Amino acid sequence: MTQAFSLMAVGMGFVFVFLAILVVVTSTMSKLVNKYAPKPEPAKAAPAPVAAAPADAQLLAVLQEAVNQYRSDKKR
Amino acid sequence: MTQAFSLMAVGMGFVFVFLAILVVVTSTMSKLVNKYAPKPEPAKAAPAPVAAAPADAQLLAVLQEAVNQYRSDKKR
Amino acid sequence: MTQAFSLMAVGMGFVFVFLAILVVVTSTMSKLVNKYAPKPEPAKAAPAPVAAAPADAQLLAVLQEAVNQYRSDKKR
Amino acid sequence: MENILNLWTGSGFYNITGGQITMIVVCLFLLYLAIKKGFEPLLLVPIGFGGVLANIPEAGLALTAAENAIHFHKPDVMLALSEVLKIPFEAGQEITAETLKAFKAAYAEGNASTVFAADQIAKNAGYANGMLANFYSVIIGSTVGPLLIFLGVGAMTDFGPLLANPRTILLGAAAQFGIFGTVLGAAVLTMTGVMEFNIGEAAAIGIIGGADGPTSIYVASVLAPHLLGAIAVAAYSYMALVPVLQPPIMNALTNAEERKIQMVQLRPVHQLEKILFPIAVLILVALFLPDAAPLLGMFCLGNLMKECGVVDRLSDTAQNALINVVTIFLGLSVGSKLSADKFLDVTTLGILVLGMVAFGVGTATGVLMAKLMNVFSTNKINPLIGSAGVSAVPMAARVSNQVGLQNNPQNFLLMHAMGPNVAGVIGSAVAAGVMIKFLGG
Amino acid sequence: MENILNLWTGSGFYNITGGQITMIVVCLFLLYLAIKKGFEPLLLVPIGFGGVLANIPEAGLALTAAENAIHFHKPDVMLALSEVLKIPFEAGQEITAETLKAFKAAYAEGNASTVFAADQIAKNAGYANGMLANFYSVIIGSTVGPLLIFLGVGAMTDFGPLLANPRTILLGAAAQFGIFGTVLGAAVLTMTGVMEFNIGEAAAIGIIGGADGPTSIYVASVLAPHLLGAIAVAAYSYMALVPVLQPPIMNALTNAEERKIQMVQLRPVHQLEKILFPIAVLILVALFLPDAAPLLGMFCLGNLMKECGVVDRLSDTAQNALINVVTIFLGLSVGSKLSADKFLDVTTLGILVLGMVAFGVGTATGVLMAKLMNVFSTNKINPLIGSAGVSAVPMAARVSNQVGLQNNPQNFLLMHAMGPNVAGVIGSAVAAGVMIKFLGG
Amino acid sequence: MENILNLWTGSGFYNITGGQITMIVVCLFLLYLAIKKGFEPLLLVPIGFGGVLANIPEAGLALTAAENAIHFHKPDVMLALSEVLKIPFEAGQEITAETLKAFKAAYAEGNASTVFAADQIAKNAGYANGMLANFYSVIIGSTVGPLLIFLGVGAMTDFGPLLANPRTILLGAAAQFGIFGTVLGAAVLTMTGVMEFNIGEAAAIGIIGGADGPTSIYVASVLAPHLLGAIAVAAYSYMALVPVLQPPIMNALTNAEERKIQMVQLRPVHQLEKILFPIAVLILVALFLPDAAPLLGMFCLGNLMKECGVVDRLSDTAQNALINVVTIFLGLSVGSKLSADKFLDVTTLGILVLGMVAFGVGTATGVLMAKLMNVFSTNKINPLIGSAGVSAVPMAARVSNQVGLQNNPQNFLLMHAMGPNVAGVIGSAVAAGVMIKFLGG
Ligand code: NA
Ligand code: NA
Ligand code: NA
Repeated sequence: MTQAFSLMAVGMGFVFVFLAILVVVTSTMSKLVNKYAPKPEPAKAAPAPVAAAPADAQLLAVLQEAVNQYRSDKKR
Repeated sequence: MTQAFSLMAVGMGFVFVFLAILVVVTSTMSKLVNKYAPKPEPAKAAPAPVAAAPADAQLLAVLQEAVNQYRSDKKR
Repeated sequence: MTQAFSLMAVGMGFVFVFLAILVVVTSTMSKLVNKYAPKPEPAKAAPAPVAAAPADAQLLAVLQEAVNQYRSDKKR
Repeated sequence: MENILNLWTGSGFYNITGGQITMIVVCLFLLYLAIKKGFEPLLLVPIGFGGVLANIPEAGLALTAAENAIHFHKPDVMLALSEVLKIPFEAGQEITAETLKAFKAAYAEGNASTVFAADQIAKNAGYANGMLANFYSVIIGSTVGPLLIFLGVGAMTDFGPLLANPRTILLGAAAQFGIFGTVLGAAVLTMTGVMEFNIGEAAAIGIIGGADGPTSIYVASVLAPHLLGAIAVAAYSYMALVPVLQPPIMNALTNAEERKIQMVQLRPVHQLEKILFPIAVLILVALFLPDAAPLLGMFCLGNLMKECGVVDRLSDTAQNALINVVTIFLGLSVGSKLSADKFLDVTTLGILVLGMVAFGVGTATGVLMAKLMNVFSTNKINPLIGSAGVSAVPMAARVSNQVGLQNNPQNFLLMHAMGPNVAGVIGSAVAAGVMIKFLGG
Repeated sequence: MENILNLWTGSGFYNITGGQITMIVVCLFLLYLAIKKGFEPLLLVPIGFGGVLANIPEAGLALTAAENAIHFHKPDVMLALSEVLKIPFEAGQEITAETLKAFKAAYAEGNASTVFAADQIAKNAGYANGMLANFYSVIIGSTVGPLLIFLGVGAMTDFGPLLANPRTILLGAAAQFGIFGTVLGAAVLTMTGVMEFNIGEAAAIGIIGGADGPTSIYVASVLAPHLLGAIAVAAYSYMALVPVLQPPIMNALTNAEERKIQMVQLRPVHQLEKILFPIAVLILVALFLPDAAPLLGMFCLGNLMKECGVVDRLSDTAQNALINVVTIFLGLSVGSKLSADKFLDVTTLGILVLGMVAFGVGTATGVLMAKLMNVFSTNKINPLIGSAGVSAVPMAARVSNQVGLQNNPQNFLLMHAMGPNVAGVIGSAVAAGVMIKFLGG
Repeated sequence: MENILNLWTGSGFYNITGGQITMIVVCLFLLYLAIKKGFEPLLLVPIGFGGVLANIPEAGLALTAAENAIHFHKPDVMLALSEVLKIPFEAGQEITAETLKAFKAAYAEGNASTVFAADQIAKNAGYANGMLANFYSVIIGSTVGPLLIFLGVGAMTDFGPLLANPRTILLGAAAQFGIFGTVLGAAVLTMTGVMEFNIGEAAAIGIIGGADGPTSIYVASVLAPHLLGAIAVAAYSYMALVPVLQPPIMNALTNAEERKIQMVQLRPVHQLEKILFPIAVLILVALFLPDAAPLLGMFCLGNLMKECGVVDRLSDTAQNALINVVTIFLGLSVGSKLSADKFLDVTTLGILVLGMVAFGVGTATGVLMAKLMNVFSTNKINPLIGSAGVSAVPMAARVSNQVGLQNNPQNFLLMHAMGPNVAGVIGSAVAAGVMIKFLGG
């Protein structure tokens, strides 16, 4: 019982201290990064507007099927 | 020789009995399933009619190539 | 030191002899193949002329995206 | 004729025990839950199937060579075994159920040399490790299985939401109270004499509250391998039951006002932050808790491979081929611990009850922590995301989102809940490290 | 100077034996068959290549540490080995070919402790296991290789046709007569003094008639590991030769009328049936033949993963990355048994002949069984699908289809033949279990 | 209270040494080079990360069970260890740093039996192998890791350019002079007393000049495992630095005229030539240098699988899932050798310097060989492709191409340089075989 209490106290304490330090470290790191690091590029130039026209939907189905076929061919 | 005969008799007998029981069990199971289980859905809605027009054939070739390229890019 | 010299002499000698034999064997093999083996087919019938029209470029982008989506779907 | 008799006396029909029948039914039920109800099927399908295999009579698939030898107890083999197991036994002595139990216990508690010697004797006599026993020793006994799952999970985890709002990490800390509270619960059960758990067993049971499968298996394999089957099944089952278990607790501890709190939109996160985060965690682990290094090390490596952008093919493999292969074997290995003699025990019931308590307590402390933080801060946190701190990624975060939507159809909490959700993974790995530090070795 | 001499006396040119040259040529011929003729290339390419590697003089790739030590027979190492191998040997004694043979035999027949001790002595003296010997011990010695192939094959098998017409399972039973008939054939050879096979060897040879690679390797590794190379090569070669071996037998045993029988179209099969089938097989195995549990257990797990629809990523991996990796190593491991001293033996010839007999007998009994069943039933079975009962999936089913089309261009038997075809896999795994039950351990 | 103290005295903060801090910084720098500068990231990310893990204080991830036991040196365990390690030690004797060093040395130099016994004692006392130590023993200790990398590399290699112009193979031979020249360099350092390398160590260092990662790891693991960390890091780093290291040497040894030489376009190569080539190499290896059989055997198998066209699924797996999995573990295993006590040594500096010399010499002899060949032939070779003979595929070939384009914008040397480039791989594997033949075993 004492053991369980002590494990709880130490364990929970340690988890909190560790994650609290992590909060501090992470926040500091983030601040430094956003201050000094070059701005990130606008996240990989929006990947080709898909599914614009209804025609595209059908195209995608065909595509999907082609990909499937290709994959199942590979497996044989 | 006796050993071989006895192995044959017992072995072949066992294989038959086992698979015969499997026939019975399978048949019973199938009957129960088809009696009580909800009807299966119409098997995955026919996957987009492929290769309808001749134009599609060319499209598929392009596709295939694109997929190939994609795959070989991945590998590099 | 002597050991190092001897290792160098024997090692370098061996590498050269081995690769020189490989040159001979390879050349002979190639000559025999090109003399007796049936002509290779014209290397997998040029894979569908890709990126011909500008329209195709867009198509390929769509394709690529479809493939990507397909792949990421797979992963989920 | 003798041959046919042999076939009959060696058959399952002739040898099956009530316990084995029960366990096969239980395992088929696990398969039902996995396939029909969608309970964590990636793990429960192989676990359930492995459990059936482990209970096939006479096949001994879950037994080591020595355990198989003891099961068939040929007199001369038993004599040889009695020497290395240091059990009084004479040639010609009758072999009773008691004798077998003593041999099994001596083997189970034997040190590395004893186990090696006993297995050699059994192999000399023609016995071999069962298939599942081999899988268990390679995948779980060596601890490599859970570590590789963690590698793959790391490669699938996005720390973006956590980085955008780092204080939600504390919710992931609070929810670990479920782990330690359960240790206390097990101690209470022991004190009151209801069941008996030593402190190592209590800790291994508590980790169920960590709501993280590989962590549970890792800790159980180190602190209480004999309970591993029940612990793993409980962990994965309750993770699947999160949508049932959590909402009542969440609703009970919050008022409608709190549940409607809308949170500030998350800021975009720089790629460099994502790269540095796993390295930061690794260094903190190195400095503060070396015992958590294997679990969190592999987790951070996976995440670094994902985020660094230059080893995509390794990251892909860690997320797919590698984690899938390991999952199959890990499930079968866990299943090997579902044999009747190990699972059908009153302690299993205790584990199931305590495990559920652990989940409940963790959920509650996560929610309460969020309320406590709101007392001190201006940027209010919706306490519904506190429950996600138990981990059970991404199920618990989805539950937070759902309950949120029930109270305010415009309030999407998913991304906010992902912060404490992944922090909960780190939190329970840290808790695992602390418990192994204290009780292991 | 001494160095150069050393290089020469250690070279392949100086040491190669006639047997090794023969075996290298045989293995190159296997590669030719695999690559040019399409003989089961997935297995025969690694097997053939492994066979070449195993016959590289002085490299000892297929030898364990102790076997390598015996090959180089330094006097002090031999002295140490003689003690654990219990061979009379004195310091300074001349080492003849006879001596080496005695050492090799004692090692090959030694029990687990002896082998362990001998290998330790060899490792102390600086010898190591050859690469292929390591692969063999990990992949085949542990039996995990064939089991994982079965897992993958299970995940690729569709039991739909079998479920739609379950009585075709009996065709898969009948075709296993090839297995047991061959055991009889081996016994006849032994009795007449032509060759000598003990019953375990006879059984291992018979399993070639099961027309199933992994089952053959599994059984051979348990009952007659020294014949494994020849058995595996025969099994895969004859599976590739099915289109040549079967049609004459099929035509001889049927008349044109029978070959034209059109079968009723197969009913659609419910997904639930497909899910329950592997579980049903597993439970039958558990009840009736625990010894078949490893093989059929993995097979059923693979199939359940495929059909249950909730663990597609595991099923995908079992069908691809995992089975491919195992195939490479399994092939190389089998190849390690193609070293000249193990393969160039008159028994190999016996194995090749008996294996072909087994295929022929199995084909015949499958066809005859179909004819027998037609006597008792109204819904006639085309006897051409009986030959598919030997397994050799899906080649044998395709042969049934082809021969059918030759007789009636509108008669597509492929799907009908898939039923007995996959039943043949179960049938030979059951036969394997029976033989291991009787003769193993 | 004692518990908290325990947590503190067991923490990294309390135990970390200056050496460990240094090594963690070095490893973070490797990660920086890999991620930011693109230095062979597939290997250097896991190596760097593994190096950090190996230097986590008290975690003992890179230590075996016995090494962990020695690290914690409980008196009774030390007493038991002293017996099998044959070190004078009495119960109650004070344990000094000297004592620990003696134990570690005795264990490191112990033979297989000693190591086994010591590890058993440690396991009996509750110690276990660290995670990285397990990876090292499975992946590198068994030599399987580098061999599987070679399998995958073989499956990715196109010998077309080499077959179209086979005499460029000789450039790949000449560039191996870097390897043996460095052995000489190490001998000079030893003779002059600057550093001390035995001949095995010198050879292992020389192989860096082979510019081939897996070959370096393979040779180092056989001839000088204690230097493996530094050698692997040097090999991969210099391979990444090829675009910086080679051009000055190439420009210094050639004049503008030579650099502008345009080469005849390569003839198309028959598929059959590509299939026969790996078989031809294999047979030459079998005849002339059995010791190179593992490395070149796996390489040729991979290439045959790629070219034969009938086992694409195996070739795919060898190039993807399998090589990726092995790369992760190989990197971590190499990282395990970056612990402070093994890496922070003046010899590491020597290795780095000699490694760079090896690269330089190899580049130079490759270029000079091309010039020599031009003296005797009419079809001139552009000497810039000589530098590609060091291997470092495909980086060195690209460098040849780049330098060529700088001198003649129409002169594409890439495909011409691929011939010596892949010949360099074979060349260094042959050199590895020679060195193992002479110095190993
Ligand atoms: Na958690
Ligand atoms: Na069969
Ligand atoms: Na090279």
